[in-house]
Amino acid sequence: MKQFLTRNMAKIGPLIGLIVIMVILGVLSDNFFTLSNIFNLLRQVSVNALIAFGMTFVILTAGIDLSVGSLLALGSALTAGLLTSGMDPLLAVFIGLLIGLALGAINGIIITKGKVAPFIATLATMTIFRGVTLVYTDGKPITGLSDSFTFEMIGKGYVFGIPFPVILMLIIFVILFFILRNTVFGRQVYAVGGNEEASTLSGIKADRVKIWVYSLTGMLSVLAGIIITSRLNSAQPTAGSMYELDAIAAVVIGGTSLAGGRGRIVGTLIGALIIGVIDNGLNLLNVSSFYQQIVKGGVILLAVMLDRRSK
Amino acid sequence: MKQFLTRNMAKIGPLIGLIVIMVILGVLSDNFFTLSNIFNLLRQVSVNALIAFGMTFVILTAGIDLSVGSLLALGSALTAGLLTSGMDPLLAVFIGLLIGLALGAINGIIITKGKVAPFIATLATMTIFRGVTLVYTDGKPITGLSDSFTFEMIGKGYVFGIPFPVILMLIIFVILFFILRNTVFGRQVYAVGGNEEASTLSGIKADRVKIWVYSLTGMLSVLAGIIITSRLNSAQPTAGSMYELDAIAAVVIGGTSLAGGRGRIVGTLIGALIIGVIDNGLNLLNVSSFYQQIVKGGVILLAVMLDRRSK
Amino acid sequence: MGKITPFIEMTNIDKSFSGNQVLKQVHFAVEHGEIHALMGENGAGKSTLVKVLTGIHQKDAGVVKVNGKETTFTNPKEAEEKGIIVIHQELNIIPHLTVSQNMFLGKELTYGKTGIMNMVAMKKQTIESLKRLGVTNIHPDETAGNLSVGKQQMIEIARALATNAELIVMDEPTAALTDREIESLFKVVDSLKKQGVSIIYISHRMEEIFKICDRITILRDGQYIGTENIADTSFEAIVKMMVGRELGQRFPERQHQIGEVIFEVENLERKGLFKNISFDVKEGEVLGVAGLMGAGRSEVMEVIFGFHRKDSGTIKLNGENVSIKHPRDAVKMGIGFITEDRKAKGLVLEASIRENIALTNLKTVSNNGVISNSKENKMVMDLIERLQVRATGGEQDVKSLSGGNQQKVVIAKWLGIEPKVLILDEPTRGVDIGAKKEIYTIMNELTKNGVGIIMVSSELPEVLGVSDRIMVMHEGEITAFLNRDEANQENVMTAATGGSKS
Amino acid sequence: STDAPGTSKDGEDGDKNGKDNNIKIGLSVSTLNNPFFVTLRDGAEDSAKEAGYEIVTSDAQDDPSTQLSDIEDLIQQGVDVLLVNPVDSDAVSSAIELANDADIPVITVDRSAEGGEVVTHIASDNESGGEMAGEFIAKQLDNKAKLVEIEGVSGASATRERGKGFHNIIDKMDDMEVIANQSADFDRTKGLSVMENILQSKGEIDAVFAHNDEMALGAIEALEGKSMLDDVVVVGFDATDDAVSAVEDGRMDATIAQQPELIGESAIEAAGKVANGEEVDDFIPVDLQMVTK
Ligand SMILES: Nc1ncnc2c1ncn2[C@@H]1O[C@H](COP(=O)(O)OP(=O)(O)OP(=O)(O)O)[C@@H](O)[C@H]1O
Ligand SMILES: Nc1ncnc2c1ncn2[C@@H]1O[C@H](COP(=O)(O)OP(=O)(O)OP(=O)(O)O)[C@@H](O)[C@H]1O
Ligand SMILES: [Mg+2]
Ligand SMILES: [Mg+2]
Repeated sequence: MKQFLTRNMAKIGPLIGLIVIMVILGVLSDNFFTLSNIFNLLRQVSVNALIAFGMTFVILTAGIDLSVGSLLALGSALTAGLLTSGMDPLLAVFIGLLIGLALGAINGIIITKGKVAPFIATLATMTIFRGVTLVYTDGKPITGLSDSFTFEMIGKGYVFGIPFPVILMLIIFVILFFILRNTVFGRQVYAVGGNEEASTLSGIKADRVKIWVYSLTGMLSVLAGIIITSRLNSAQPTAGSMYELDAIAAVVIGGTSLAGGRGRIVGTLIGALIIGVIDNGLNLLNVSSFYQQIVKGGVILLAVMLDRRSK
Repeated sequence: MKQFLTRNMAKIGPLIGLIVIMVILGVLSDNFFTLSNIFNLLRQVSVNALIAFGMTFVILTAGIDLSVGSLLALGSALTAGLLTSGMDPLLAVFIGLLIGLALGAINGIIITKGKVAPFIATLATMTIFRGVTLVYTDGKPITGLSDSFTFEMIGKGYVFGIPFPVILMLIIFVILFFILRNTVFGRQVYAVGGNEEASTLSGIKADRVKIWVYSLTGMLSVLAGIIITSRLNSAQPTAGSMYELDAIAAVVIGGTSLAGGRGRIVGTLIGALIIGVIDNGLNLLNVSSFYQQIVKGGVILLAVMLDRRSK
Repeated sequence: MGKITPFIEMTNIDKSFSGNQVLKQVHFAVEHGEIHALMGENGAGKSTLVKVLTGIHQKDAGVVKVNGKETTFTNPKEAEEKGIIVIHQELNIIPHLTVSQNMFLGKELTYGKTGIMNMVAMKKQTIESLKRLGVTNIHPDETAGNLSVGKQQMIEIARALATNAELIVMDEPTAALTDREIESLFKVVDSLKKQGVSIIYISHRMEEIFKICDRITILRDGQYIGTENIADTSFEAIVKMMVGRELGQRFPERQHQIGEVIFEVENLERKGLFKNISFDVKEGEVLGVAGLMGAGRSEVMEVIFGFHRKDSGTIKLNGENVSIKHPRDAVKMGIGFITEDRKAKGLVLEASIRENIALTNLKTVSNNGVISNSKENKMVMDLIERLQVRATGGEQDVKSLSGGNQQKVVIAKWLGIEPKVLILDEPTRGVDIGAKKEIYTIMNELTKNGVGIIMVSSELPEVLGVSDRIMVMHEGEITAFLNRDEANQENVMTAATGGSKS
Repeated sequence: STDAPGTSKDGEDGDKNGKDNNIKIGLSVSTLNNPFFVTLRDGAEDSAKEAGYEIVTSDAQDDPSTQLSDIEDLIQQGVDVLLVNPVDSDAVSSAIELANDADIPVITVDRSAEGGEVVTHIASDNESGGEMAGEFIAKQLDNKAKLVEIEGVSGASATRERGKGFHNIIDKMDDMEVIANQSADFDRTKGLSVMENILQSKGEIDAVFAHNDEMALGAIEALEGKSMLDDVVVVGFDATDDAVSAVEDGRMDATIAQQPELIGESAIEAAGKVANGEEVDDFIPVDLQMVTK
């Protein structure tokens, strides 16, 4: 019984943090708990959440991916390039996602076959992807994309009054939640992160699992990038810089261990919400941007420390 | 004999990388191997090297410090504040270094006593330190520092024709090399990173070792910041952003394992030189800055992979 | 022993970990110059008691007296200053440091109080300390992590002996050693005793207890059961105190038919580690593999299983050549491998029993890549029951299990694949006597069903008691095959130390 | 022309008609992560090519100490003239002094330097650009408005200078009230989300001034999403291609053109003159332009 309690405490730790922050913001700002702000907030969160979902898989295998932001920029720029060339938007998006998959796979291959530590491998590809993006775009935004309803829908659309990116995020969340919890692949992700040698000796191809995990993250990053592109109706060469930090923070605040093998994607969703709520709340309260950084750092620390306590 | 060879191969791996890069650059650019460019290069390297020296200690304990850049900015701003208030430059620098020590200790305490993973703890303090810097400087550079010879010396001076920052870097290198190799503290750093539990059982106070290591890094970062401040004769609130990445890259290129417990500070010096040489060389060759990022990322990957091979 | 006050006296010790009481009113006393055995099943609380004594854990209640004076250590360093030193059960080697660096960790020799180390002196003393243990083949500059577990253990022992200890606690020091090292260890223990040093000796190996100990204290489920003079007690009596019932014969009755050859290895070689390895295993047979530490037995098994690359050689299953490039290939063919290092290579410690068992059986418990909870639970619960794993259920983390039960989980995960060939590397290392017998019983059941078993073991009585045939290795080569009836302690040892092929 | 090693190209086809086309120009740009400076560089590179000059560019990535290193590297390459687009006016002084020591003439571009000797300064001034934005908004809304200011990277000089100019005007007027000022790091995506969040809490907004066009374009998306774009005056800064077409489409009301291409061209022209020993004015203004429909 006691064990049951402590176990579930650990699970709801981040949730309590989120609720506390939301209540505080609700008290401080009348506008916080309006339906329109909640949707607005969720739409903003969706970008970081999608990247952080992928990052959860990566971190569960005891890896890390610093390249997500540059990968996002490169993927979006290439997708935008396809769109301006007049390609059918759905096809362009599909190819864009495949490009994301391939770029992620490059990360995975460097890490597994090249035996480079994930931190340094993705640090290098972060620089490389950004460079390629700048070369491809010549440092300028790509505009004049499709006016097609389909493409506008992705970032700006609503379904039953709910922003489309939010729906996208939730659908993908459910799929990934299911994968991690109920599939062989999900089990392998946890096992490889928990003990790579033992997993290999149990007949799991750890390298393959890792390559998939980075590929997934690449694809989700580009999806996030396409949402941004659709919302801005342009692809920015500088898009996504520093996104890796928010994504990693979401994962860790959500209780996933950087050492791998332990964590849950629900936590990541909550972690992304915590970060999104802080950003949104500080804007609503018109806190000076200098102080915003202090508050944000402080809240992240607090959230993580509270979570540690409750374990 | 064979063991001896492989052992020393591993040690000279990065050095070979450095030599290869230097030879290539020497062939491609007439200006590369001039004495004045070498000193110029070394002076540029000194800032990253000093930070990376501290980072080596941190990484040897299996930690990481993402806050070095912000810490550098905060420490330099506070030192500049002291200077503008008319304090004796030497005293101001001394107090600045102590401030760096204290800020680093804060990192160490959050990590050890707060039981927060180094990555996330220093990610948070990175944001917080930057915020505090902006608040303190009101987002403006601090100028009108000391005209004293002493303070100018630190960044701009020469001794026997050698730039003072280079001399500073070498002296500190020798001291830290000795500490890591020949002192009990150095041994404890390796031990804590190699196996924290076993170290604790051997009576090593792992927490104390870690706090010292982050403090050292804090102090060295501020020293690097003071060099920049002296060279620019002003302290910038945005100074040092992204410096953590170059410092970590230098350490890892130098063969120190991110998992802790293994590595050498000579490697870090070589790693910092490799990065500096790439930056300098690409500038000399007038490679477009977009391509520079691609080349730099590629060379880092290559250096790390070559090093893995030679082991 | 002549003094009246014992060196160590612990009374009414209580200790709980997050509500789970591990020590209940335990008494324990050690005289000067005695060798005192501490025994009990896995999880009985032996290591915890020692950790309470040396200040790694703080007791909840009770009194600890050292030389008659009440004392509480708050960290192991304090205990060391009072002459109490521990050789811990889990290896405490820092893998990337060298042998001499490990030897002097936490007590580096310095030039005065400078904090600057005298490395020459440390290396010299390292060589001397190792020599005292009869070890001459370990260089002080070697990286400790590259040494075999046995050598690492010798370093730890040497490290403890190098201090001027009055009491040395040895928590299963011989689990990773083979007979020759154990011999030299016992010689040293003997001379220490003559110098008046006390020793607390923890082991699951009954022979050792009778050979060197003066007295024995037994714990069961964290409770103090009793203290006896070794001279006045017997094997059976101790076992009964430990497990609370008669255990019967040590090795269960074998009743099985040996059939056709199912698994063959021919001329297997991995350069620098082993060569000319040829052997076969028949259905229902247990092939024991004996040898000294570092003989290369584990390496052979890991290569067979596809964990490392082979340089040459063929492997046949049911008479057909098979190619095993990755453990996955081996698993698919029905070959199971229980590694010698269960914590590093056998288990995902942070995961539950269920997840660990499922790991080798993901295909069986899933449909189209989706795991069926009912299939998984059924399989896991069946195996837990079959192996009598003592746990609160399938959801308990394996980390919190005692060594013996962890080992059963490793075995369970391989029984799930219904193996045709099962390789067991040191299957009973650190496992208590009751659990050992249970493991032998499982092996019996498997062979009865026609499974071929390869068992690597460094415990001679076990090799002799369980195997149908014994293969002996020495420095990467096979030196002998002995049948059950012709094998004895002597000829196995001769072959293991490089004696001629019989 | 300098004593730095490696300059060996003098001679031969040199002094024809007293004009030396064999000129090597160094250009240190503050950042190329911003289309404005990319355009500036393009302008400079194109006109250098036309004139037959050799040009070497480096990107300081908005870091003053990187800029110092860049300039050191340029000096090593023996450039004849140094064009510096400072990351920071104060911090650049040491770099300029280094060039002075090496007898390389220095021209500052777009942002001035506080120290060192500079032959000429070519710019349109950020601060007066900010003032123009303030004046434009005030005029559009009859000196009475609720304003949102979207700031650039905290602590960056463009943020300070543009903000300062804007406030020079706004703070004097009683009915012009800045109801929210938030940083969006010069980034379009952040401009979007920051504006969205501001819109959640402030219902009534009359005008938005963003410290660059990227953020302004992001803010426009946010306003459009709320169907408020027609009622709000949006002013950006830089006149990037995107912004200019947004102004043409009537989505943006104005942007301050610093004419980066022209700045680049003028810089090369001046550099050519300086290298040939001709006199140049010590300030070459490039007009700011208010781009409106
Ligand atoms: N740090 C800890 N936290 C929680 N439980 C613990 C801890 N250390 C030990 N235990 C539990 O205490 C009990 C006794 O463990 P201990 O290690 O003392 O057993 P042992 O007698 O040494 O067994 P073995 O023969 O397997 O070494 C076990 O149930 C174990 O799971
Ligand atoms: N990771 C490693 N790095 C270097 N050498 C190793 C490593 N693992 C094993 N060895 C060496 O390979 C040889 C064979 O070791 P192996 O573990 O296979 O022997 P073993 O007969 O199983 O002995 P043990 O009883 O110690 O396990 C030994 O000399 C050992 O030191
Ligand atoms: Mg134990
Ligand atoms: Mg072995």
